Amino acid sequence: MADVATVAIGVVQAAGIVALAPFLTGVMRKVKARTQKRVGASVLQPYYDLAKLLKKDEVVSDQSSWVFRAAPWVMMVATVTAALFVPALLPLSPFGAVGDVLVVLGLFGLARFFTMLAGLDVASAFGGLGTSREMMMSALAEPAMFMTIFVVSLTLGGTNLSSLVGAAAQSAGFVAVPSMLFALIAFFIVILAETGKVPFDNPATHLELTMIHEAMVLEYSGKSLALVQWSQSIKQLILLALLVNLFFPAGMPPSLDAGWQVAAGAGAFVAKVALVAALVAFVETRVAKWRLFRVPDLLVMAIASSMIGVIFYYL
Amino acid sequence: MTGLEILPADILTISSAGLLIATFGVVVRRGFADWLSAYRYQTIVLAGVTAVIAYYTGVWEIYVAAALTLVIKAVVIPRVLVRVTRKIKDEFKIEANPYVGLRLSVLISALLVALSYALTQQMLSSSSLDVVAMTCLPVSVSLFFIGLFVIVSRRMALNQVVGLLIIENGLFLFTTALTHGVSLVIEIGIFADILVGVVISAILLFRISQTFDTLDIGSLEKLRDD
Amino acid sequence: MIIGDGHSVLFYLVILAFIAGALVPLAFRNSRKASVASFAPGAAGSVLTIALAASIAVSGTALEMPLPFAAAATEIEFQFYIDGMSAFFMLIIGLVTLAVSIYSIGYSSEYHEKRSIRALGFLFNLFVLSMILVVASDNVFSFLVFWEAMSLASFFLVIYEHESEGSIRAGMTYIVMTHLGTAFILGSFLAMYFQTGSLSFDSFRSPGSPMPAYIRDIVFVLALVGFGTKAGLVPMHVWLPQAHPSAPSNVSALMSAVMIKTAIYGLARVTLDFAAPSSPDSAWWGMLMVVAGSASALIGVLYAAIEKDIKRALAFSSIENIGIVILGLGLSVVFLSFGLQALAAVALLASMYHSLNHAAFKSLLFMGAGSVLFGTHTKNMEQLGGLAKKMPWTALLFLIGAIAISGLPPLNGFASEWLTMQALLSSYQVPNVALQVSISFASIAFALTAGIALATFVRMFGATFLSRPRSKEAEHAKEVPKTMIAGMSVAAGLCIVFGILPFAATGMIASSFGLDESVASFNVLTVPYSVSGIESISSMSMPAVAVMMGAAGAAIAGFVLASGSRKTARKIYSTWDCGFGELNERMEYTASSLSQPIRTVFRALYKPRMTISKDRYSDSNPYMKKSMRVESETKDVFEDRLYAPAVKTAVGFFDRVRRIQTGKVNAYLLYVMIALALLLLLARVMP
Amino acid sequence: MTEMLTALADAAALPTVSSALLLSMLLAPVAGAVAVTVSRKKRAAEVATAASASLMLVLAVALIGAVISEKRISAFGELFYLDSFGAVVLLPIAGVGFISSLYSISYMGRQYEHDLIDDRRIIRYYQGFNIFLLTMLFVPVSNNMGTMWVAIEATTLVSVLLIMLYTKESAIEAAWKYLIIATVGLSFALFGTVFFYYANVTAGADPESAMNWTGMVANSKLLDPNIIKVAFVFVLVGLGTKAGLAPMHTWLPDAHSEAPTPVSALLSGVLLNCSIYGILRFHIITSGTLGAEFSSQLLMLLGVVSVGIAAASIYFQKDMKRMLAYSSVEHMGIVAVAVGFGGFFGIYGALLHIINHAIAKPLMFFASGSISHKYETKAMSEIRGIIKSMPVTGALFLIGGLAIVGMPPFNIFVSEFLILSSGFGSGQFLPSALVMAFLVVIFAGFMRHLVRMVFGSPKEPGKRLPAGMAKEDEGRLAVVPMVILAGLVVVLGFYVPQPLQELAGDVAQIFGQGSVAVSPVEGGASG
Repeated sequence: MADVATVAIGVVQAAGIVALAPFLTGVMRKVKARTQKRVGASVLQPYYDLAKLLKKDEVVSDQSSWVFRAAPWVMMVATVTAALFVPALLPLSPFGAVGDVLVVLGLFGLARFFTMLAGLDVASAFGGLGTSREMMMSALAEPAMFMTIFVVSLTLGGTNLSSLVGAAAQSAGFVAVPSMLFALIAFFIVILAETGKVPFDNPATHLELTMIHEAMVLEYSGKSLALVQWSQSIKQLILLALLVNLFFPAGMPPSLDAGWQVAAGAGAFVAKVALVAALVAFVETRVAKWRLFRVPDLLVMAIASSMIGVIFYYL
Repeated sequence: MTGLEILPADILTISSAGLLIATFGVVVRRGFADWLSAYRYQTIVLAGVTAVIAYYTGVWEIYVAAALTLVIKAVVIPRVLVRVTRKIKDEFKIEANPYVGLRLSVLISALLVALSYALTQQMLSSSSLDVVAMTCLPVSVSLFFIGLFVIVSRRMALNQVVGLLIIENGLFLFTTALTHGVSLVIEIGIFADILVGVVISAILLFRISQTFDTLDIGSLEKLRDD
Repeated sequence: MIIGDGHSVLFYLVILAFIAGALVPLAFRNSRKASVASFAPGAAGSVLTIALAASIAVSGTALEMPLPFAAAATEIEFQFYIDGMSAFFMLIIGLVTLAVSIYSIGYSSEYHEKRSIRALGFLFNLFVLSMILVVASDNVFSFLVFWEAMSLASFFLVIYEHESEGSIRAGMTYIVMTHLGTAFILGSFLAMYFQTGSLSFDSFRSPGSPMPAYIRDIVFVLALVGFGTKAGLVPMHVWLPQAHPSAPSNVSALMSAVMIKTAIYGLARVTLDFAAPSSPDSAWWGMLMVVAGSASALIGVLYAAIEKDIKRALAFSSIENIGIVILGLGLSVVFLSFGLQALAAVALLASMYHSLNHAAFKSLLFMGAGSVLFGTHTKNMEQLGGLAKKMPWTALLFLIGAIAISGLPPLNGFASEWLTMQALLSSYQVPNVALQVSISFASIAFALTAGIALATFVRMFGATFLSRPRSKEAEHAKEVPKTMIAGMSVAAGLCIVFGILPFAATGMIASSFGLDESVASFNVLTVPYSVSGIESISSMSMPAVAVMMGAAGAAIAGFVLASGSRKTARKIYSTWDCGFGELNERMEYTASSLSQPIRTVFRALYKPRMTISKDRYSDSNPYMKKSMRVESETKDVFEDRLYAPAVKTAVGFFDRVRRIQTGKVNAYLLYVMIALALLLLLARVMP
Repeated sequence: MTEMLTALADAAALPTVSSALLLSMLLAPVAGAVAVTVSRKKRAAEVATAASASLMLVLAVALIGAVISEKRISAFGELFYLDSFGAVVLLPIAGVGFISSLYSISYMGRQYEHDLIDDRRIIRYYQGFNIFLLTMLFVPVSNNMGTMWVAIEATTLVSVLLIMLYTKESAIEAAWKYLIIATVGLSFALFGTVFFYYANVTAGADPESAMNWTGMVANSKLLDPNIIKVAFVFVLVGLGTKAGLAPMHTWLPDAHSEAPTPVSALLSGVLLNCSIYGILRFHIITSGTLGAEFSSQLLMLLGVVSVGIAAASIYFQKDMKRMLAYSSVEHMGIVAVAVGFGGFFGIYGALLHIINHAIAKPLMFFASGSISHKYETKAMSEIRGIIKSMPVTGALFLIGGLAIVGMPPFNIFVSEFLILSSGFGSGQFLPSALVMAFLVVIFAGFMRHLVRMVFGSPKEPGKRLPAGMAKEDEGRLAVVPMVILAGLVVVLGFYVPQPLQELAGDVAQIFGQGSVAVSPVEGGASG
């Protein structure tokens, strides 16, 4: 279906996402530290962490089964595969016809499925706690995400990410349709939820009161932990890339004919993503972690918001 | 059907009245023996009426029917009833506490008579009826109704049997008056049925009195759904 | 095109095989022999069924099979006609039965010397046979005969363990509900009969004069209620979570995976074949199905999410999946009403594909649950745990089923849910704002369902197979016999094949339902879009996704291995216990605690009640407790709010009616007279 | 089967032969009764009854064969007359009579062993049994409506005697209620019959033969509609009382449940048909006079009420035999409704239903007789796990019960299907829907009793069960009749034999005489 060049472009773009992901995590941490009046670690710190973890021995719980050992691999495979379908640096994904935005969501679901199982497998109360909370969160985040996509698909046409982003690129800088505005609000909330940010989750602490994601992967170490963290970063980048490319197509090259335009577009993308990441980090410092059973309210708000988007679209 | 034109309506009217009086006799009394004699009287009058009808219609079968009526209903059946109930205690034979009081019963019976006249007028006015029918039909329907009323309103099993017999008489009169006799085979069949029915009910009455130590059907209410 | 003899022979062979499976075991007193004698012919018969159905479905032909004699009169006879639609459902039956028959050989050893295997084999085979004949039937009479025979056989299987009051009660609920449903179905068919004057399906398909709208509406509503009852559509679903778990697990698998599909068959037959919608006036049918379907999906999964009994949870999940199927069917009807043929094809494809997939993974999961029951003798998730180590094969196969049913790539559940989502998204083409908005609300329900389904199966797999065993039974569990593994593997294989190679399913569905094959071109699922000037094509290729996942896995493995400069070791050590000391199974999250947040969020539906009783050391000090006991329960709002009051009212009415039997002979005579008087009055009034 | 029947029919082709057949069929039970009376021995009485009943069955089948080929048979002038409608009613009388005579041997034998009845009563039982059969045989072969009435009244009297066989309080109570109510009801019927006769005479018929059904039907167009209206209502209520149509059914559950079980089977399976048969004969005449509408509507009304009241009573029933009795009320209601619906399917369905009910209900009664012997109770709450304590009887009871509630693949489903088809097909939506709803309630009520009795554990604590109850069925003589009936239940669920289909087609023609709507479109079965 595709010649070698397009395949190569797709693979390179995905590799770019995979490679860039820890950097984005670093940026967010840095911004967060700065807004909290700390110096913070280098933006490259996540790379150092990964490199270190990959070389370390692992400790595995004697209670765990093969599910626990397989889970990080599944997470990583799922997120990396998802990266193949997402237009990031370029306004297209050569594999758009193979996997659309729903496939990306499905792959995230697969990753989450195994994360949750891994949390249960080690027979620790922490794991169960994290899983149980994640069950609730994901159950609500899923419809919010889907409804957002519903609006986006209606407005920009279809679920093929390549053509969605392509359609967005035709607009001037910012998709200024009322329906998209509501979708944007919803999408932003969903991103906070999906990437485990305050007010949903606080990955920085290891307190049972606040943990969700961290509780599930608490038992991981060594290579496995590296894979878990990396896949988490990739997921974060993919979501932000979608946000940026679908809602703020500014600077995106209208066509791929001119090399400089493409390069500029890629640059713009990195800048935009970094900016949004900074925004997310900033939000994280401005709000407090919400009580667990208030979190659904926020997600329901996201659903409602995208629903309003749908209605706006139809009216 | 010859001769009907010259039939003096009086004879029929008077005998019909006699029938009704006998029937009322059943309604107002309490004791079984009184009932039985009222019934016997009623049946004799009925046989007379039948004979009159036979005379005027000239159908010989009706004579036979009249004779049968006299023999079976006025003689045999009362005998049978007396005989089988001889062993039943006397206190069982008295309608002490009917569902409908006696005075009210008379009133209702009167109403039923009126109703039968009204109904027969209504029902049969359109068709051509001879004098016999015109006179006897309302009476027969009254007998029918009063018999039903007796069965429904009384609690002595014996009296229900008598009620049945009154209905039977009403039916007989009805049949004879309306049709001037159906075929004899059927008549005999009907008589046989009645006779056997009375015998069977007498046996049953005896069993009831033996088993339940009463003839009050108020005590026969064990078989029900609740 | 109607095909001939070879297929008829095959059809007779199918019938013979199952009859042999029913009767031959009756000759064996030995349980082991009896089980082989009944399930081996069952497996053979299902292979024949698959062959027959697949050849008809793929070739797009039809097989007509009148029996040589009339049962009672013309049209009161057994008459069979297998077209693509029948063949497709027959294929589902065949595939699942093959897996389940193999599985049953091992599974029935659970009952050896305790219960009659002969009865099990007899009923099992008759059950399957009646399902096959239901979908093959071509007139009202034979449809109903086999439909009720199917209900009856399954009813006896539900009360197979008949000493327990619970299973008798479940069976009663089931048979009464299903009989009520049959009454509606009969009403629906006979309404068509009223119109056409013939009981053959052929006349319904092409009536002499077109059916008037009101008849069609009646037909549809009755069919929806009737088949919906059998399918477990909310709110007629209450029997399903009682009955399916009560049956032996192999039968549960058949009931959940296949039997409720016969109801889908009936519904599809009526809505697409007999009374196919052709004008926007019928759009409300589809909308009703969309609403009922999405409500079922959501409510089913919400109850599945909190259920402790693993088989009951699976039964609730069947309600969910049937909801998704009916949602798809409803969308297809909506689209058809507006003449959107291509979209209708997509929705129908989604619906039927999901039927097929659900058959594969639900049978797998029920068989898995049966294996768990076989190994531990409990189906209460609270008492399970840690089975992944004791029963690794069962765990692996169950996990495949769980992934598939959660709608995750690369397995089959994802593919059909993808199509369903596409159908939902395509509702923008419906030229009616009210419908558009309603469908988008249904989309929320659908997405919520998908989210909760994921949670449900994480919990189910996790609580059953992972962490520590929570009871002695779970601790001493052993792997199940090979035949059971083999049976489950067949179903798991189907999950994988239909996932990775969708064309295996979609191509066949397209040919058997006469759909345009472009919606299901070779392994790429496509749906065209055309929104306000933007033309695009949404597409997805499961094989490619699978290949990419494999490639990504290889790349990652290569990278990780290459990046580690030295060989790393893996140390086995106990789980981190916060320095507390030995962790034990009482400290872990149980199935109930896992679902507690969901229970809290959706408390409006569950009406949870919690009783906490404390035993204190002394009354003066409330803080020192000897022990605490927490009991929580949830209610089924449908049973409490809908069925209980309705049954109570009806029963109260009948109770008053029957009391006319007072025992008083005088009263009885009075009735006779009143009846006479009333009838005379009536006679006067009547012309 | 068909060939055999045709052969028989050929033999009976000569009018004299068929009237001889008819007469000898009537004489068979007479001979039985005489033999019983003469012998005064239990064993001899059993053999004589079984022999006479089997003779009766053979002759009846031959006679029916003759009817199939000749359409109608009359004997002794016009006194006896048997057409295909009568044949359909005759078949269950002979069949169930025979099967019951077999079952009696086992059942009454056991009663005798348990000292529930003595020698004298056994003899009286067999006398009564034979005479009961005789009186019932008279009903379908009478041409004269008066004779028919006499026969029906006679059945009441004989059956009262049979119920009175026991000296139990309940039996006497039931017999009394039965006698009084049935007699009152039948007096209504006679009233109505005389009306019909009168109408026929006034329409110019010869008084000698004006009571004959054949004449009435031939004359039906000329009868006075006003009289016929009233007359039909009287007949309907009167014979309806005997046929167990609600609300005149009140005696039925008492009488049917208190009778000796073989007699219960005859009462429910056969006697009710005779009364329904009478009503339908008048229905045909009435339809001729007034058009089908009038009497059909009334039949439908009573039928629906019967099914409804039976539904309510079955749901709450505690006593096994009473439940079966109410189920008879239901089925008679269904037959009435079916005829009310009319059409080929309606009439055919009604006839088939009469036959099917006559097969399934005796099966149920027989099984319940064996069961209550075993468990020594009729209270359903105390009976559990029949399938374990008496495997064969349990299975047969289950088959019968499923058939009774109209489950396929058993026979009653076929007739109920026909009936509902005719109801919906003729556009009678309300009554059809009501019947269907009530049938679901009956299903629920019946099944909840049936399933609990058949399944479960017989050793449940607190449940009465004779200690050391062996896992065995009653003797062969009890089981064989049930197996025969169950076999028929299953076979007729799949296939209605050709002769029966032919009979049904002929009967539809007979109903057609009275201009009961018989749609030609559907009438394809008679060939």
